[in-house]
Parts: sequence; structure tokens; C-alpha cells
Amino acid sequence: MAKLEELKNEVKRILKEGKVKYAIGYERDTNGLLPKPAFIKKTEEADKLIWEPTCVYNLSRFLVDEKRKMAKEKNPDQRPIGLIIKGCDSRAVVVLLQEKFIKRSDVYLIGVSCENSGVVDERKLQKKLKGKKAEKIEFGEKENFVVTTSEGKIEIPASEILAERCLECKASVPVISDVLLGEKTKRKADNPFKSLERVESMSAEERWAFWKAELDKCIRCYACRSVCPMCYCDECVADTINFAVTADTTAEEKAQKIKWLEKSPVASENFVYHMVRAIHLAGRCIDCGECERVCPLDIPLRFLNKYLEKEAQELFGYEPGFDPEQPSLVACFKDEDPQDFIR
Amino acid sequence: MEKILEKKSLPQWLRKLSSYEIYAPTKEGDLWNFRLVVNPESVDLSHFQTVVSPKKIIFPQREVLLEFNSNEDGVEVREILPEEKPTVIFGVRPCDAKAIILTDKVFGGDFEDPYYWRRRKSTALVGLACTPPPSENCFCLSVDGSPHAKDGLDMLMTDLRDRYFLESLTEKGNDLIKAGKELFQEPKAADKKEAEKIWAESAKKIKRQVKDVKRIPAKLKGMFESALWDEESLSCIRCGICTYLCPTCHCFDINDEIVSSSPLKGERVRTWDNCQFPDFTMHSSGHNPRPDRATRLRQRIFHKFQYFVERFQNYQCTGCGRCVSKCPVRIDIIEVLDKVREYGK
Amino acid sequence: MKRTGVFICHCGINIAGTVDVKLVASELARHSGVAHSEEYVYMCSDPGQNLIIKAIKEKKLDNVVVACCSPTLHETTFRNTSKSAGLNPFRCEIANIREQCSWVHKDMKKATEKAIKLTKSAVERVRRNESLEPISIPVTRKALVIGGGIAGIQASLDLANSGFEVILVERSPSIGGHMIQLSETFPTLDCSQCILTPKMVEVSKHPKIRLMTYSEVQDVSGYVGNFKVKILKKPTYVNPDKCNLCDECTKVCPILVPNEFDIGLTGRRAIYIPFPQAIPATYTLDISACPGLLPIACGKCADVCEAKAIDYDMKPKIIEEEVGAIIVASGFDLYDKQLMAEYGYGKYADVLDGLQFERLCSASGPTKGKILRPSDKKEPKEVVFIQCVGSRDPELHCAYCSKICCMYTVKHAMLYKHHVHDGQAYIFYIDIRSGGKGYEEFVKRAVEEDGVLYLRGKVSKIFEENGKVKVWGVDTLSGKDIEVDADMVVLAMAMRPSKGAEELAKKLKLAMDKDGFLAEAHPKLRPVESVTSGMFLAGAAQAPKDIPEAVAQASGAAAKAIAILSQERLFHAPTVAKVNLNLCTGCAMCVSVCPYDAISLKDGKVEVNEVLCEGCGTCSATCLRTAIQVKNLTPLQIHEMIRVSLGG
Amino acid sequence: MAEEFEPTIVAFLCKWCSSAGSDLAGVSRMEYPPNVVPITVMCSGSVSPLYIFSAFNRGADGVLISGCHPGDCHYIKGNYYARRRIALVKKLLEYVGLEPERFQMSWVSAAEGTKYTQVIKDFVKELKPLGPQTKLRRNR
Repeated sequence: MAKLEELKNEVKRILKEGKVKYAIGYERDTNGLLPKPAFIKKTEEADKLIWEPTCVYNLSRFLVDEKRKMAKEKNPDQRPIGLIIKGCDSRAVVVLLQEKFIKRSDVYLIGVSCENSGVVDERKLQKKLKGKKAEKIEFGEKENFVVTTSEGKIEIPASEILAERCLECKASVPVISDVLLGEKTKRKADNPFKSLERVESMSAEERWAFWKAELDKCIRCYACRSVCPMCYCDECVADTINFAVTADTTAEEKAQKIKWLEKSPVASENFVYHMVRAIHLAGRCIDCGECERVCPLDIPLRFLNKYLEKEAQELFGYEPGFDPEQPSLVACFKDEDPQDFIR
Repeated sequence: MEKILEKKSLPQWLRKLSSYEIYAPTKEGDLWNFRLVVNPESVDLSHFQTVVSPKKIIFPQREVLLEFNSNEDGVEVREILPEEKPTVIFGVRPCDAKAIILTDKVFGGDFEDPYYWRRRKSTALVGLACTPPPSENCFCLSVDGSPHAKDGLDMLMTDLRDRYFLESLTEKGNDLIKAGKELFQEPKAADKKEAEKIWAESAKKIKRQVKDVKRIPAKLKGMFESALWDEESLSCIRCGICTYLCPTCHCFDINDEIVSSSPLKGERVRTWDNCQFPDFTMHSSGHNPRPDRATRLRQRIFHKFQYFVERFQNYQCTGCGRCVSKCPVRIDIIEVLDKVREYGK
Repeated sequence: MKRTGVFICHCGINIAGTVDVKLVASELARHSGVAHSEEYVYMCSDPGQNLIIKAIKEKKLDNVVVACCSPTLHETTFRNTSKSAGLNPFRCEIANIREQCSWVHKDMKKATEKAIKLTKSAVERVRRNESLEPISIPVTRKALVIGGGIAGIQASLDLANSGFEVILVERSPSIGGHMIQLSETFPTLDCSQCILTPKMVEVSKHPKIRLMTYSEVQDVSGYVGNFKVKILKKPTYVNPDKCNLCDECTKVCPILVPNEFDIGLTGRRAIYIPFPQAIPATYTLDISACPGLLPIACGKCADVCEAKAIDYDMKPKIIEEEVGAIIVASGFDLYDKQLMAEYGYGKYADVLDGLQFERLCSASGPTKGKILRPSDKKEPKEVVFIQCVGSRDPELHCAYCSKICCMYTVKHAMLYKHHVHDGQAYIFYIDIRSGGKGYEEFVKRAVEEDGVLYLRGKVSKIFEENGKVKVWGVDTLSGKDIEVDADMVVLAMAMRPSKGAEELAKKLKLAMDKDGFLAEAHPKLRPVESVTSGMFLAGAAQAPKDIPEAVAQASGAAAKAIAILSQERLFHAPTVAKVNLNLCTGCAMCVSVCPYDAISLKDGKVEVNEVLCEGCGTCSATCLRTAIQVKNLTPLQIHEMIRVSLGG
Repeated sequence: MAEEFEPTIVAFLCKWCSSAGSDLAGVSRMEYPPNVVPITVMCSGSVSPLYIFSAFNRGADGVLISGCHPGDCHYIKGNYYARRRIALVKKLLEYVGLEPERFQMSWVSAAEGTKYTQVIKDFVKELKPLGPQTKLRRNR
């Protein structure tokens, strides 16, 4: 298991040596179980860092903000950002590299291995604790989590409270990193698409009813897209302003900006939004599960993205986030791509 | 008027209110949300905090303001006002009720928003005292609220395990009781005492608070250009959760939803909008006065604890804690306010 | 708002018969942005076009929509009409209400509704069109021809005789290709060398042709009208200007290697002239065979060369040239004998391929035109010819038909009979393909006059036994097993793209078909154009062909090239992709999908080379943020077209 | 009696093959139902998923994408990209519960007027029993 001390020391080292402009990790929140993203600028701050099964965030998301910030600055600090990444997060970084959104030299990657566990699903945990409030969770012996509650410590088998995505993890060890902490015991889920069976087993009409009910709930807070490292478009097709206004943009153009969907949070428009997002993430989503975690309405968004991940793998043998050199899913083809659906 | 209602009689009472549209918290998966009640039996007021506050019933996220239709003799416009059907919302938490009074101030005043007020006037709010506090991030006590506050409610119900202790606070409340009078008993002195006891216990359970919040508005005034906003917004992902879930946020956008361009046919629609979205303040010139997360976080704090206070002498926050609980990156308004208070000390 | 005029054509009753054109006109008149709407019996007629011009001027129209026949027919007409009234041609669009509507529907009401949607759709599109001017490109009026076989020679001469400079690049020391190796040609039996050498000489003497033998194309960049080519000139170590062809050098050269010209039936020296009529007429020192250039190593040839033509210090040269068009005539090779072991080719001396047999028949060949077996120089009395060796054999070899084997095998059998009157020729065949002028008659003649024996069937085994080549096969017509004790076997080997063709295709960014032949732009309608504009295909490089076809295609390719070279400037359709730099994140997905390498990444954003872009729009659909869009068919336009198509 | 349901199909036809094929159908006077509204695009590879979602959102009962046969693309390989992209879109639409019949793709060459006619006939036939597409349609 990645040792917290090693983690702190590495962050201190790279800050002291001025290798990075700052480092992003996890720190304890004053209240609540989940940590906060920590932006470490000074070596002494590195002692705030924690590494626990509650470190759910995919911190690669913050590279997007940094890139935007740098674009605004006159002569930005070109040094890399120190980024603490889990296996899934590292795959996101690979996709960002593949899409040339960042250069390898923009990041100093501190990989932490999840080994045989992963991160917790707060919802599962709450159910498990039946009202008891968890104060702290640590990696325990042999695939157990040690949960500290108001009534003392309890050991819970990781598998019972692990995030669904961790149970279906394809890379428990970062696939790319500058330093790797923790053992490199690779674990691969025997069926990385198990959870999908629930939806796939439904009839078409049941599936429709299911998605209708779920997407009806959507209030279009766009947390799913905001938290997604792949949703780095400056303007999203879902935004009312979906073209960049320039000096030579005419009034007519402004008046005629494309409204692929309305702002109204009604089923038809919500479907457009979520289907566009799903198709845009096909071959890019690496299942960090953040969109589903942050959804305030508990819409099971993983089922959408995961499904296309599965289809891309089965139809085209495509797996995102392992090779920055491979061409993007829809930017390549094979002669033998399936076409039985074509007349 | 005070009454006692056996819990088991709740469905019968609701059935007696058949002339009303009844909304109540409904469990969806692990979450609670206000939904139209179809089956009174299913109503269960054991809810903790609903994801979206009941503001969405009076101020819906999507509302058609008018229809337009072009024909031979020009464009015909038809205003569409909501019909005034008596509505009652059960299980309203005091903080959410208070939020509605605050929103009244915005949609009232010199110009009354007819769409809002039609719903508002025809809606009765039946509150449920928070015993225990419905969220670990409740901090109503810090912002002039309490788990059993009555502001904005037409009736307050308090859960006495097998019974509810009801206090009708307005005519609307009385009408609700009249509708099912034979179901109620007169409360004994003990009942009221018990309720008060439970209230007190519950208030103690509220852990989170903003220390001397009174000083915040004045303090904020000098902090418009503060570096604090950059620091505090570092992890903000520019989503709309904090504001869409806030019971007091009321910003909206108006769009024409064109059905057909020739002949021109469509609706003018009002939808919630959100000051945390990058395009909220985007000018058609391309200029954006609030170009980054810092300025948007500042706007949120200033609006709630500075501008609104100056304009209406209230905080535009009722301490429900939704924005704290649901923030994807745990930006905590209580912490931010603490930092504001301590800033520069 | 832009003012659009709509003009609905009756096309006599072709449209008006099924579509209520008056209703279409009145409906469109009510459509937003439509300032004028009228119908007329024949819009393409002069009066019809005048209506349009009049309306454009009087109603101050910005856009024109003509609802009529398919744009493939009159788009140009009406764009010119609009132009003559002072509009940019791209402000005119066609609504196809004939082919896609009136001609395929009967129900007048429904056909009319559809016609209205189609016309509205065109209106929504045209009002968002940009006024565009054709992209103009200068032209380098010079051509590059790759390959000095008959196709390359023909193309070069056609180009040169039309007054254009030509660079003819040939990999080997002499031009002539495979044709120069042939003895006679079917079906006329005239002497191959006799008809080819005059052309070769013409090439060498032509003032407009720069012949570069023993050279290879190294790199090609640029685009139609403006290609930049790098050509590698390999050193021959012999100065052609000094060499007087005295042939002393070959006499002293100690090295003997198989002679390519005779396909190994004879040998040649390390320093050699490929064949007597070689063009250029000079010697070449094959460094791969030569023991070394240092005089200590050998140096005999230099010693005996009185003309002092041999220069060991000659170095490879890279020549850079600019050309406007490129013709690829890289030709073919025979199927690799190693892959034909089952027929004993390469194992038994008396099992030959077609080209070797040509050499045996040729007066200039190793046997001075006498047909003798390589093994014992005896005259073969029974010769078995086998067709489709490696062709039409999807399991083991090539799936396709090599096309010319049927005919040259007949020719071989005939030639054999003419040389060996008492001999017997057998031909194993699958079937005989003799399509072509005089071809069928040629086959008849072989059978009737020369008694060539055709056996329908495949050969199962070939092996040597006491000086004979035993051929086992089955006659599928009689079903009988056949066993021939042949003195010689000739295999009609499949034709393959010449070695190095793939490498060349990569350098030129040309597509290849599944068999490795160069792919034409369209199998039916653009058979001599390659997929890259400005590059053309000639001869067997594109597919197996006989000489007349190769020559015809060469002249076709030359004509296509001339069509470019004869222009002062080229004009390219301006409906090309355009990048919105504010939205582009430089993910370069569009770069990888572009079939024309028209998009490139430049400091973090993509840029389009408008000359290379053909406007297909695949980039636009691939871009996650539609930051790249094709002018005049943008997502906005299509979005609006979708809307009105659905009655919105 | 009530009029039979007439579906509306939006058909994205590539200019060089399928649109030309539909022209040929016209020239040969082959009859097919008028339910289809063609939109000619340069290449099937240029059809963005957005167009498809938008068409359904705007109330299309069916959407057809038609391009050149593999190997015949006027733009060399656009239809191969289309094939891959459309496969994903089709999977997604069916996954959220849209009837598979409503979204189809075909290869129609410039010479296949008959095939184009057949594709449209079949499409309309398959859509009629399904009735109007209301799932993804914007409420009017």
C-alpha cells in the first residue's frame, strides 16, 4: 500500500527542487468524510496530504483549469504540475496526452497504486453503517477497510463498500507516472462490464422507461460535465452560446447560433444533452466514475458511458487510456469494422 | 389553532384535501424529492433533506411565459399565466419555508411577478419541524433560523413518534384543518411540552455554525478585490449544484423556443439560470465581466451576505446546508464565511 | 435579413405533373426571408433565366433558390445566371424536386408537401451561404513520369509533343521496360523491339524530355500544379558522354552475375550494357556485384577504358525538381518464382516463365532465336504451356485474373510451332479469355493452323524424370488423367505490381487496391486519375494490361496531365474546411481523418491547406466541438435544413 | 376512418453515391413513398451524431444515413469513418430504448436506384407499425 510518508516526501522533494509549480493531492476536510483537493504550493503544506480510500476525485480534471489559466497569462510558469493519480486517473491523463490537450512535460505524475482495493462509494458506506457516521476510513489488512465511527472502529471488506468502478477497474496501478508508490500488483476485474448487465438485461421498453425516469430527474446543473477531465471544451454544444464570438461575428450569426437543445430541463432536451455527452466520451471515458458520484440526483451516468466503452471494445477492440500514441476511436477505422447493421 | 393528528390518520386527512394539488417528499432511490402525491397512503414524512427545495413548485425550473404564432395579419402573442389551483406542500422544512419568504421579496415589491405570485398565493406550506436535523450540514441557527421556525409556514407539524403536533399559523392552515376536522384531537398541555422538548434537543444536535455572522456583510464590503476568492475557488469546477439546489437562489433566463420558423410559432420560456455557469454573464460582444471561478464565487457570497442584506435586511441564506453537502469538491460556505471573518486578522 | 428569391420550374409536366408548383410558390412566398417566389414552365430556358435575372435586379435579391432538376444538371447554369445578375455564384442553391420528388411520387398532395420542404431546406441553406471565390493556384508547367516502360514512354512522348517539359525517371539503367524483352507481340506477331526502339530513341533525342535512368523518386510533396520532387540519381560510374561503347570493359570484368534482361538465362558482367539497343546507350557498373571501387580491389575495367569513361568517384546525386503533374507508370513484375515451387519453377532448368520463353524466341535472345532447352540445348519436341499460374487462385496465390496470359500463351504456342514444326504444344487452361480486337481469331488460328492442343484443367504435379519434365494433370472435359512427358514447360505467371511499387505509393501518398496495384479515383469514371489530384496512373501499375491498353491509358493520363499543365492557373472549389481557432483545442483528430493530408497542426491549433482540401467534411463530424466546418454546408445550415425538413 | 400513420424520415445522402443513386431512381421513374426528405451532404463521413440526435429531437420518425459502398467512397475513406461513428450512435440510441428500426444506414451506389427505392420502401414499411416517434421528440 502506498505509504503516506513516501507521498509527502516526494511532494516535498519536487517542491523543494522547484521541479513543479505546485502539486495537487488530497487533504482532510474540516467536516464530512470526503477529503478536499489540496493545492500544495509550499513544502511545509505537504504535511496536509492524505491517502485514504476516500480519495475519490480524479485530480487530472484540474489540468483543464491550469491550461485555461495559463492561456490567459502573459508569460506563464512553464514548470509542470505535480499530480497525484490513481490508476483510473492516470488513464485520463493518457487520453489528455493522446488528444494533445497537455504535453507530457506539463505534468509530474505521482502514481499511487490502489492495488487490491480502490476508493469507497459514500452511498454504499452510508447504507452499510445504517446511520452511524463514519469519521475516517483507512486501508486495512487483506482487502479490508477500517472505518472509524462515533462508536469506534469496524473492519469492512473493501468489496462491500468499494465504488462500482473500482470493482470493474482495468488499471489498479497507474499506467503512466514519474514515480509510482505502492506495490505494482496489477488487478484486473474478471468482467469489467458486470454492472451493465442490469440495464442490458432489460427489454427495449424497460430500458426506455428506465432512462426516461432517470433523465427526467436531470436539472442540468452540468456537474457531470464540469467534473469530467474529458469535457474540456471551452464551449459545450449544450451551452446556449455554442460558438465563440469574435470581432467578425455578425449580429445575424449571433441570432442564429445553433441550439442543438433547449435550456429547458425536459426529457427530450435532457436526452440530447446526455446522448451527446455519451457519444463525445465514447473511446475517451476511462470510467473514473466522477460524473456519477457528483450527480445530485443520483442519475446512473456510468451506465451510459460504460456501455459505449464496452461496445467500442467489443466492436472495434478499442480501449482508451492505455496508449497516448493510438489514434482516437472515431479518428480511425479497420477494414473489418462490423457493418452487419448496414443495408 | 393547535391540533394532534394520529400518524395513521395522515392519509385520510390528505384524502380529504382532494380539492388541492398535494406535494410531499417522495423517496427516489436513496434520495428525497418533492413530487405530486398520487397515492396518499404512500406519503411518508420521515424524510431527511430533499435534494431540491420546494421552491421548484412555486418557481418551476421551466415555465412558459407566452406563446407566439404568426399568421396572415402579423404575430399573435398569448400570455400563459399559471392557473390558480389550490396547492399544499407537506413536509416543508423551516429553512425552505423561510427561503420562500426571501424569494417573495425578490418577486414582489414595486413589480409583482404574476407567474410567481399566482402559484405562491394559491399554495399552502405545511412545515415539519426538524427533529432531528435533516442534514449534517444544517446551520440554520447561524442565520436567524431554527429547526422549528414558523416563518413562511401556514402550519407547522412536529413529529411526536406516533402522532403529529400541529400548529396552524394562517387562514390557509385553518382551512386545511377544517377540511379534515374530525380526524384531529385537541392537544394536551403535555403534548406541547413534549414538542418543545424535542425542539430543544434537536437544536442542540445542530453542529455547524457561522460564528458572529453579523459582522460578515460589513467585512465583505472591503473584500471585493481580495485574493481570498482565488484561493477558495481553486477547486471549483464551475457546476451549478450550489445554486440550483439553494432554496433562495432565484436567477432565471428567458429563451424563445422556436417550434417553427415559418409560420413563426413558439414559446417564450423562463428557466432557472445559474451565476456559477461561465456563460451566465457572457455579453454578446464576447466580453464576460465574471470571467473566472473567483469572481463567480465572490458573486455568490456577496449576493447572499452583502447585496441582499443591504437591499432586504436579510441574509439570502437559510442554513439548509445543501450547497455544502452536495458540492462535488466540498467547497464549504461556512468555511468560506469563517475565512472572510478572519481575513486580514 | 437576407432577401431570397425562389424560382420553381415546372419542367413542362415533369414536375408540374405531380407537384402543385403554384402552391409551392405561394407557400415559399410566406417563408421567412423569402422576398420573391414564382414558378415558370422551363426555368433553364432563356426566358426562364431572364426571369431570375430580372427578379434579382428588381427585388434586390441576395440569394437564389431554383427548385428544379438535380443540381448535377443545372446547378452551373443557374449559378452562372445569378452571376450574370451580379450575385456571387455561391448565393444560388438548387432544390431537387424532380429526380428526388416529382419523378418518384404519384400522390400530388404528398409530393407537393415534400417539394415545399425540399425548397424551404434549400432556402435555409442558401441564406447562410458565404460568397466565395474559387481558390486560384499557379501551375508549374512541367510533368514527371515515373517508369520507363511502354506506358511511361508513351505518356512522356505525348506530353513532350504537346510542348511540355517532361522528366522521365527510370529505376534501371535503360528504358524499355518489359516490352523490350518480348520477342513478338500478339495478335499481330510484329517484333516487339522493332516497334519499341524507335520510341525509345525518340525519347532520348526529344528536346523536351529529360531522361533520368538509374534513378528513383525519393520524395514528393506539394499539391496539384505544384509538386516538389526529390530524385535520387544512382552513380553508374561510367560517363555516358565519354563512353564509346567499345565493350572492352566487359571483356576484362572478372565478375559474372545473372542477366536480368534474359531473366537469368544468361549471365552478365558487373560492368555491362543491359542490351544492345539500350537507351541511354552506355555502360553501367553494378556496384552491388563489383568487388570494389578501389583499384587494389580490381579496377580492371578502368585500366582498359581508353575513353577514360569510368569514374569510380561518381557519387549519388539528389536532384530537386518542381512539376505540375505526375504520371505513375511503375509497371509490373512476374509473380515470384519462389512462391511457385509446386510447379518446379526455379528447380528444374526446363521449367520457364513466359518472359524467359520470350527471350528464347527472341532473335536477340541467348539462343539467337532458336528454341532450345536451357538444360541440354536440345530442341524441345513437346512443350507444355500452363495458364493461370498464380492467377485466379484465391486460396494460395492471387485472386485476380492477370488478363494477358491467355493471349501470350497462344502466342508462345504459335511461335513455338513456327520454330519447331514437328513439335507439339499443349496448353493447360481454365478458360480462354480472348476479348480484344483480333484476339479470338488469333486463338482460332493457333488451334486450327498450328494444331495447338488445349487441355482444360489444372496441372497437379510437375517433376523431372530421365531428362523429361513429366506433367500430370486432369482434362476436366473428358475427366481423363493426362500425363505428358514434356521437354519443356512454360508457366504463364501472374502479374504483380513491380517491386517497390508499395514504397513508391507511400512516397506519393497514393492508395493501393487489395492486390497492391495503384488505386484509381473511380473504378468506372476516373480510371486514369489517382486519388490525389494531379497524379495519374498508366499501364500495369494500375492493373494487369496488355500493350495497347497500357498505351491507351498512358495517352489518357498524358491528356489529363495536359489539361492541368495547359492552364495558367488552376482553380479549386472554395467550399473547403475552415477552422474556428477559438474552439480548436488542437486534438488533431481531424488531421488523422483527412483523406488528403489537408489539415496540419500548427502551434496548438489546426490549419487547413485549402488547395488540398476537397471539402468532404469528415473532419467536421469528427471534431468534438465542430471547430472545423465546411463552408456553405456548416452544421448550422444542416441544423436549419433538418428543422424545416421536419416542418419546423 | 382514421388516416394511416405516415412517418417522416430524414435521409442524409452522400452527394456522390447515394444522392446520385436517388437521382437515378428518379430518372428511371421508380416509385417510392414520399415520406423521406433527403438532405444531401458531401460524404457520409460528414454526418455528425448531432445531426441525428437533432433530427429525432425535432420529431423525425426515422433517420437514414446513406453512403458509398466500402472502397467506393469519393473521398477514399469517409464512409469507413461513418460506419464506425454511426455504429456507436445506433448502439446508443437502442440502448436508451429507441426502436432499432428508427435509425438505419445503407450503402447505395450511384448505380443503385433500385436499391435506394427498396431501402426507402422497407424503411417506411417498418416504421408504420411503430407509430410516431415520441420518445426523443420535443413536446410541441
